[in-house]
This record gives sequence, structure tokens and C-alpha cells, in this order.
Amino acid sequence: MSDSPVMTQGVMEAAKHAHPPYQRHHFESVAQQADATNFAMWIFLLTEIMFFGGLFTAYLILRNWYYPAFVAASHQLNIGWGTGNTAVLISSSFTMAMGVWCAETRRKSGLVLSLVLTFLLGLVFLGIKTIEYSEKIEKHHVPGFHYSVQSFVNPASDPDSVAYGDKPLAMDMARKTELYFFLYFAMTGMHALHMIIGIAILGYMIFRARAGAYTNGHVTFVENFGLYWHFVDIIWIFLFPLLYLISRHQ
Amino acid sequence: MSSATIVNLPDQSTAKIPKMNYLSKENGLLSWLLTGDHKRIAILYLISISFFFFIGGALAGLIRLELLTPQSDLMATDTYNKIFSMHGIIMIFFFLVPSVPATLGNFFIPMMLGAKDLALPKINLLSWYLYVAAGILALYSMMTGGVDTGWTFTTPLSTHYVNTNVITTGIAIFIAGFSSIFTGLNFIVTIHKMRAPGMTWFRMPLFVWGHYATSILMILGTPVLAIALVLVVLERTVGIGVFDPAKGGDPLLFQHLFWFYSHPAVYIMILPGMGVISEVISTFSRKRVFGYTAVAFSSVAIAVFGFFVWAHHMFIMGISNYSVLIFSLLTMLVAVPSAIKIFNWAFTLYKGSITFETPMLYAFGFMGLFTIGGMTGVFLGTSGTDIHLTETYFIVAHFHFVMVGGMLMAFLAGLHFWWPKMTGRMYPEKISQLAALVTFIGFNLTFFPQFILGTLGMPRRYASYPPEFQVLNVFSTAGATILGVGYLLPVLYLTWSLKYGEIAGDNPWQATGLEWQTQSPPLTENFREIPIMDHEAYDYEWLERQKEKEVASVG
Amino acid sequence: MSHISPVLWQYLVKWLTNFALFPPEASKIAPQMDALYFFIVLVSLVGLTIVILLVTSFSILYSKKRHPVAVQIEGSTLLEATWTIIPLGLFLVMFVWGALIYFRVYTPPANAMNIYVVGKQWMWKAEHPGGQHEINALHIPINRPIQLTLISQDVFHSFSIPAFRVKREAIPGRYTSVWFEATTPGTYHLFCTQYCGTEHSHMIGEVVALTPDDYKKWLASSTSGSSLAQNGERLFASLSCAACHNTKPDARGPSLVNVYGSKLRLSNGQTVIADDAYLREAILSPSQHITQGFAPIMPTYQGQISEEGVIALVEFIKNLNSDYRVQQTTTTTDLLPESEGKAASGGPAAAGQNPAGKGMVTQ
Amino acid sequence: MSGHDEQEHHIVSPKVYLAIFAALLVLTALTVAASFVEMGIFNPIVALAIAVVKATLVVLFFMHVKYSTKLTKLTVGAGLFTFIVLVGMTLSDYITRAWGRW
Repeated sequence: MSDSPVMTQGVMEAAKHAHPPYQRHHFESVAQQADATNFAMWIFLLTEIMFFGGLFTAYLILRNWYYPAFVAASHQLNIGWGTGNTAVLISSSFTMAMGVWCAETRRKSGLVLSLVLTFLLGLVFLGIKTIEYSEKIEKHHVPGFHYSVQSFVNPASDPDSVAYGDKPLAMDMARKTELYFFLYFAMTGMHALHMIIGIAILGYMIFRARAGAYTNGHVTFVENFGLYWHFVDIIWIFLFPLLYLISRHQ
Repeated sequence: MSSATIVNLPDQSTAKIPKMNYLSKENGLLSWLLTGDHKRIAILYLISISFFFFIGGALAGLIRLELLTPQSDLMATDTYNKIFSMHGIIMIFFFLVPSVPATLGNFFIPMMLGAKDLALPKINLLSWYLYVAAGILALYSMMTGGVDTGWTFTTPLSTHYVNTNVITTGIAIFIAGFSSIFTGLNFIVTIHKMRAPGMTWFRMPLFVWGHYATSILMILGTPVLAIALVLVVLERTVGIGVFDPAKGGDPLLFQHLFWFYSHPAVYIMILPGMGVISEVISTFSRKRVFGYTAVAFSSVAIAVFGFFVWAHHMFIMGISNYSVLIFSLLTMLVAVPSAIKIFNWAFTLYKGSITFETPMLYAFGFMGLFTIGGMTGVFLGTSGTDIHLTETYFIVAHFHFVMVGGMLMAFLAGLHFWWPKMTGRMYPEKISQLAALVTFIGFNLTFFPQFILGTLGMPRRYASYPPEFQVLNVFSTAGATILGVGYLLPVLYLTWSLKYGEIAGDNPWQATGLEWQTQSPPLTENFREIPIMDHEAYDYEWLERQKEKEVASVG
Repeated sequence: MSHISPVLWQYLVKWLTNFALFPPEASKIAPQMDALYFFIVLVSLVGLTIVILLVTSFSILYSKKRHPVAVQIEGSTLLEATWTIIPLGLFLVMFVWGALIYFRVYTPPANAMNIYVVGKQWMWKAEHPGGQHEINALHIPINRPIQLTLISQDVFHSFSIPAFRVKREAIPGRYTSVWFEATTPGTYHLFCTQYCGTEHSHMIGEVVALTPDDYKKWLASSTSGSSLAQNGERLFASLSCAACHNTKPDARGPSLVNVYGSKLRLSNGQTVIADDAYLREAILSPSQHITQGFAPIMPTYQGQISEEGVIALVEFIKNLNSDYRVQQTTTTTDLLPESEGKAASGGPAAAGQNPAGKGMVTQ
Repeated sequence: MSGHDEQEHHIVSPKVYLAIFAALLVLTALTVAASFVEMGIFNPIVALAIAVVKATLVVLFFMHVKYSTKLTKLTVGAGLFTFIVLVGMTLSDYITRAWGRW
């Protein structure tokens, strides 16, 4: 009995019996569990970075190859919607951060409110995105589906192009705008997919939060979801200038 | 005392398999399908990857049979193309990538670290389900017409010039990729956060180091493959043009993205195998691995450098000459840690006390074949000789030496080594030694002639070939027959041993890893009490003291 | 390399070749590459021998029977350093040596004879400057540097001549090139080594290396009547390129006389050398390559001219710097010969259109 | 063993969140405004620099990396590093191609 491992084991046994219901059996302590899941979330976000990395690489290369096409095509995006959406997403990140704070300080109604706000802001973002997408559909700017280069070979026919005084592009260059729009749809679409997944999880979290699941000291899930949500925000922080802004001055 | 074996079994007349263990804890199919136990998931993986290995193996057999004669007479070229494509896809994504990590790694990493389970058991189970879903999808696409792009999915062939099941297969690989991401994620978190008290980084077995390096590659490389495949699928369905030169895209971009994953994937496949070899060589020479830190760091070095060398697959594809310089140089650098490992293993034997059980024989096989595989890699990393040798049978032989001669040997070494721990019973020693020998001979006969074929210029992926290459191809096919026998034997005798094998006891090899200090088969929670690591890895003197203590306390 | 030990070297290679263990050395680069090859083989053999010797001798010396108790050794920094630095040194030698050969293989000399090769599923089409076409065969003279300019009209292919130790992928949308100088007359294998679809293994052919005399005979016997540049000239006329690309002061397009090899200033400020790749790009995606001072009015010919057609045009434009054809058509006393306008009348429209000119958009 | 040194879980105060939120909105306005100013080659540089600043703010404060362990910081660094390897090494080919369009 004087063996030291057994002693330690005894202490651990005692600790185990006191463990809260949300501690999984294979963890020694809640702290270890929280730590491990938090780290796992970060690792998952690394894979996400690399996932978007491929698209960013493609964007960088093609933009440099077909610069005029990318400039003209980016003028088709509505900067008002884009800026608005950025603000919406940043606000949702803020409300999410507040949600994490509420959970950490065990403010149940505050947490529910924050989550609901985040949920709604997320929906607003997707709503605006839908409006933007439908503009593209109307103008036949969806690659692969009756894509039309009308706005670029004949910019006078398109008010968005006229606003920037776009010069007509030669046919071969105008066709390259399809690449821009593909990357636009791929990148924002992938981003929107992440938003949709996030909003679905938010819905589930609101239910659980109302039942007090996150305000009993077990905040890991909210924190980890917060990481995910902020990450999605960061992706947009880069998409916004790359797709909307960097060719506005021309 | 000085017998030729270290096997230390309990008295067979009285020994029993412990009543409580992870296998007997619950019964029924559901208890397996819904398990969170890393050991049961490892067994599930073991069964599934063996299944895919034999499908892939059968396809390999068909390939060798077709190549027996110069004409494409056994099957149409079209069928041949589908068969080698599916062979590659199944062997790489459904066998080699998950082989050691998802089975042996899954089973033993928590045990070696003194943890009760991996950090995220549900994710672990999810990873198996993803694997199975991907596997079924891949088989489905094979049954309904197959795919004939080769496992490399070269654009624009895969996007515009074939009418086979590229989309379903691509999705299958995408899903399998996520399965492997989750495995890697789980390992990293477990290794960082679940180590038992006293288990510092430099007390971890080298097996764990190997898996740590592999996991880094898995989580950072796989997503890039995923996005490349997504783009291929979109190119086929919508016609987006990123890889299509007719629309202004660049097919080489696909090559960059694909090899960004697929070169590190080679290290994903080999690093866990190297981990196994470290364990086996140390155990059967009763010695701490020579230069433990160097071996540990060389794994990490391979993982890090592994990300900088991918374009050596594209030397003749028309990438910039300056790029070729950079990537060739970095390729040379990544070869060094592998050389370090080989010499460290060799010197582990120095002044050891060596016995020659089956795992050790496989490990010796690994060292020889991996040396050849590694050195022939240098031929291909050297930009000048790469021009002549790439895309020929030389490259086929090279990666089979690394993947089959290296990884599969290591997998079999590990499987035999840990079989007593996983099942509680020994495999039959004599016949398994024979199997190891047969595998080694068959392997060399199969793949060594291919080096010569490649040097002569025989291109890979040819259903028919000029008649002067036939002699060497016949050798190769003959070797494949022997190799097939070598791989079937373990299935038979390992299954047999499940019921009739000798009872192994806790530590038949007198090994030092924490996994050996508990019962076989282990309890669901691995240890009766959480172990405390108070010695270095591979400390055989500690083990001796431990045994003396036991004898003293019983006496 | 033959200058190291010519006798021994040739003996070794000959012996291996006779036993069908080694491909014949039929180009100038082959012995150089083989020297490196055998160097790496040697290093590998030494390395492998060391590993095998270590493992077997330790296995015998320290088997449990002979050496029942292991002696624990932590490691040795000196040894570690040894087997880090020596392999690294050897690998670096291989790297430098290999890079030298790599650059040699892919840097054609200026005086090389250029042959165009178009890969398609599943055949190789060679276009000689004299207008000779070949399919799945390539006739070349020995002792003369030959540059191959490769392109694919569909998927990736790879042009491989093992006996010459050269290989280069033919990729869609862009020229790649490789060169060699054959040394021994004979017939050698030509393979497509990049997997390219169903009939990949039938995309083979032969390379026939001829003595200069035989080559001349072959040229004469397989001529198609007009040279590649003449084909290009007819295509140039039928597409009415000369309507803009002439030397008149009000020309809407830049003059193409002497354009090949010259430095061009583009409207986006870049300077480019007008090489084969540039000319091809300028025909297919003109608006990315507007010469300074001109408007982007040229239509794209993507999908309208086959790869062979583009090659003919490129070859024609290339030859506009020589006296070729120009002197017959020069009527003015301009400093620069104005040839294109007249050339248009030289051939009936579309006569030079390549019969296989289906364009490359086939999806 | 790893649990105890992380016991004091840092809770970021709402004031900090509010300040970061404001900063992000201001930076968004700034980057939109800057995009209409002709700065030649500096337009994308400025836009991306602002994006990097914004992302850093989010990572450091919203995602608590400023208050996290070294391991988390290392993880973020590793992700960034591999991303740069992917983009940078790929571009190393494109930039140096002799036939290139750069």
C-alpha cells in the first residue's frame, strides 16, 4: 500500500468520483478534456486553412495571368452588399465572442441572446449572399450555366461596367472572366457552406443553451464553436478585399 | 539461459486468457459498430484494410498476368487501364495510408502513452465509418465501370477525355481523406494532451514519434488533395476551366495541388512503418534504439521537409528550370534523415543480444528493401537521371520497394509483434518465419527486374510492350506468384491462431513499452491503474528490476 | 563519361547492352547521363553493402547465443554526424551533377534543327521544317543537334526515347522542348510514357537515326511538296492575317517581319522575347499580348486553327526574317520588305489549311 | 499532466471585445475607402495588409490566442507556415517560367 503509484491512483480515484457528468471517462480531469478538445478544434482549423489554400493559390495565379479580365469581372460585384456583409459578419463574430463570455461567466439569458443574434446575423449574411448570387444568375455570370460575356465585350450594355468606365475586352480575354466568376463562386460558396453548417450548429446550441447546458461551467463546446465561427469570419476578411476591393480603383 | 529466443510464455497448462478484456466486455455486432474503444476500432480497421488489401492484391495479380506476354491478350487495354488505376487507388488510399496508423497506431498509441483511449473516441469511430463509406463508394464505382485515369487523376485526361466513374471515385477519395484527417487529428491531440504522468516527449516510444510526424502530414496535406479533387469534379460537372488550357486554366496547377498532398502521402505511408521497425529492432536486440533523439527528430525532419519537395514529380512536365533546381536540392535533403534512420537501426544491433523471431525477420527485410527503395529514390530526385528514369518501370519498382518492401514489411512485422497483445495468443512461429522468407524472396523476384526494365525504358502503365522486355516481365510475374503465397499464409495461420495459438501472457517478448505492462488482451480502459512513467523508453534494465521486484513480492 | 576510362566504359556498356540489361547509348548526352547513373549505382551498392554487412555481422556476433546480455549504449554523436554528413555530401554531388545534365538536356543549342511534334490521343505527329509529316515515327540525321518542340492537342503525353536518354512531356496549351544529338544510326524505340488514356500503350513508334546521306534521301522521298513555312504562308493568307499585319504606315497590327527572336514591348509595359511560345500565345490569346501602340482588335483563333496550323504559322513567321520568299514579293524600296500582302495572293485561299485542322476544342 | 497549468482560464472582458469590434468596423471602412484611391501597385498591398491586421485582431482576441498556451500559438504558426509553403513554392514555379505570363 505504501507503493507510490497506488497512492496516486487513490487520489485519482477520488477525483474521478467527483467528476461532473460532462466529463468523458477517458479523461483524467475536466481541464484535460477542455484542453484536448480545444486543441483538436485548432488542428481542425489548420486543415481548413489548407483547404482554402488551394483556392487562394489558384486565384493568385489566374489573376496575374488574366489581370484585365479579373479587374473587369470584379467590377460586377456590388461593393455595397459586400461591405454590408462584412459588417454583418464582423458583428456576428462580436456577438459570438460575447456569447462565449456569457457562457464563461454563466449568464444564461445573455448567452441565449448572443447565440440568437449570431444566428440571425448569419442568416442575414446568407440572405445578402443570395441576393448577390441571384444578380449573377440574372446576368448569366454563373460559370458553366449559359455563361455570357456580354458585360465585358460590350460594357456599355451593363450599368455596373459603365460605372467604372470599363473598356471593352477582346473576346479571348472576356472569356477569362468565367475563371474569375468560377473562383468567386467556389470561394464564396465554400465559405457560405461553412456558414450554413455553423448556423445549423448554432440552432442546436440555442436549444441546449436554453436548457442551461453551457452555463454550468462546461463551456468547451461554445468556445470551440466560437473558434470555428471566427475562423469563417477570417476567411471572409480575406475574400472581401481579394474579390471585391483590389480592382476598384481602375 | 542462452536459448535462441526471448519468448517468455506462461505455463500453457494453467494459463488462461483473462476473462475481462476489451474483446469480451460486450458482445454482439452493435457493441462493435457503436464502440468508442480505440482497440475495437483498430480491429474494425484491421479487418477492413485487409479486405481492401486483398482486392488490391487481386488486381495486382491480374496486372502481372496480363504482362506475362507482350501483347494485350488477357484483357482489352481499356480493362487493363481500369485495373491498374483501381489497384493504385485501393492500395494507396484504402490500404497504405490507413494501414499502420489506423490499426496498430490506433490500438497502441494510447496504450504506449498510458492513456485510456484516444482523445476523441467518437471522432475515431466516425473516421472508420467515413473510411467504410468511402470504400463502398470506391467499390461501387469499380463495379459500375471503374475508372481509368490512374490514381494520379492527371488533368485534362481525368476532366475531359475519359467517360469513366471519375466523379464517384473522386468523392470516395475525398471522403477517405477526411477519414485520414480525423485519424491524424486524434493522434496529435492524444500525443499532446493524453500522456500519462512522467511520460515526457523524449520518453515516448519512437513508434509514437513516427505517428506524430505522420499526423502532421495528414492534417496539413490531405485538405489540399481534397480541394484538388473538388475542382476536378467541378470541372467535369460544370466545366469551370481552372485546369483546362482551352479555357485559360493551367493543368500544371492540378499537378502542384495533387502532389502537394501526394508526395507527403508517401511519408504518411512510410513513417509509421519506421516507427514499427524501431520498436521491433529494439525489442529483439534487447537494446535501446541507438541515437534515440536522432531517430525521433529525423521523423519530424522528414515530415517538415516532406512539404518542400513535391515538384520532383513534375521535373519533365515543363515546370520552370529554377524550380527544378530548388525542388531537386530539397529532395536531396529529405533523403538524409532516412539514411540516418537506417544506420541507427543497424547500430542498435551492435552489442545487443539478438534473437530472430518473425517480426525481426520482417524488420531485417524492411531494412534491406527500404535501403534499395530509398537509394533508387535518389536516382529520381537527381534531376538529370530523372529525365531518363521517370515514368518507366524504374519508378514503379522504386515505390514498390518503399511501399511494399518497406511499409508492408513493417506492417507485417508490427502485426506479428503485437498480435499476442491484440489477441492474447501467439502466432505459430515456424510457419510465420517461412512466410517472412517467402515474402522476401517473392518480393525481390517481382520488383527487382522492374528496375532493369525501367532502365531499359519500358514505360509504366502499358498493357502491351515490345517483345524484348518479356523475359524480365516473366521473372516479375513469377515473383508475384510467390509473393501472393507469402501474403496469404499470414491470413491462414493468424486466423488459426485466434483459437489454437499458445496463450501469450502479458509480455511474451519482454518488451519495455507500457502496452506490454498490462494484460493481453488488454482491458477496455487499458490499465487497471494509470501507469506512471518513471524510466526512459527502451529501458531493459528497468524491466529486469521490475521482474525481480515481482519475484520478490510473490516470494 | 567516356573520357574517364573509354575502354572500360565502353566495355561495360556494351556488355550490359548485349545482355539486354541496359539500353544502347545512341546520343551525345547518353554517356554523360549514364556516368551519373553508374555513379549513383555505385554509391547505392556501397551503401547497401555497408548496411548488409553491418546487419549480418552484428546478427552473427551479437546473437543471443553468443552474446546473452546486451550492453546498453546511448548513441554516438560522432557516428551520427558521420552518417549525416557523408550521405549529405554524396547527395549534394549528385544534385549538382544531375542539375548540370538536366540543364544540358533542356537547353537546346542555337544551331539546332527544329522539328515540331504534336501529341494526340494516341499518336505522335512530327512536322519537319521541310514539310515532311510523319506519324509515330521520327527520322533524324546523326551528328546534328535536333530540337523538338512539343505540344499536345488533348491530354498530357510524354515523348521518350530511351536510347537517347531524353524525355519531355507534351502538354496541352504550351510548347515544351528538348534536344539531342544522335550518334549511332539505327532504329530506336519511341514511347509515350505519360499515361494518356485507353490506347496509351499503343502510342509508340520508332526513331530512325540516319547518316546525313541517308537522311537527305529520306527527305527527298517523303517530301509533301511544300515546306512547313509555305503551309503557314497559305494559312496566313487564307486567314487574311496580312490585312492588319503589314508594313503600311496605317497598319492596324504590328509588322511581323523580323519579329521572331526580337524583344517586344507590350501595352502593359512588359517586355517579352518573341519566341515560339510567345507567337503561339499571340495567335490564340491575342489580347494578352498587345504590342505597344496597337489596339486589342485581333480576334482569337482559339479553336479555329489546329495545333498543326499554329505550328505552320509560327514557322512561317519565324522565317520572315530571312530572305525566304520575301525577295520574290518585295516590290517596294522600303527598308523592310513588305511581304505579307503579296503573300496573300501567292496561294489560293484555304489551300494550305491543314486537312486535320479540326481545332482543338473537341469536348 | 497537462491540465493543471491551464487551470486559470483567461476570460476576456466584453470591453476588449467591444474595442476589437469597433476596430474591425473602422478597418473595414478604411479598406473600402482605400480601394477607391488610385495607388497603383499598392492597392492590393494595402488591402491585404488591412486584412492581415483584421485577421490578426480576430485571432488574438476573439479567438483568445493572445491568452493561450504556446502550443496554440505554435499551431496557428504552423498553419500559416504551411499555407505560405503551398502558395510560395507553387508560385516559385510560375514566377520563374521562362515562357511565363508574369
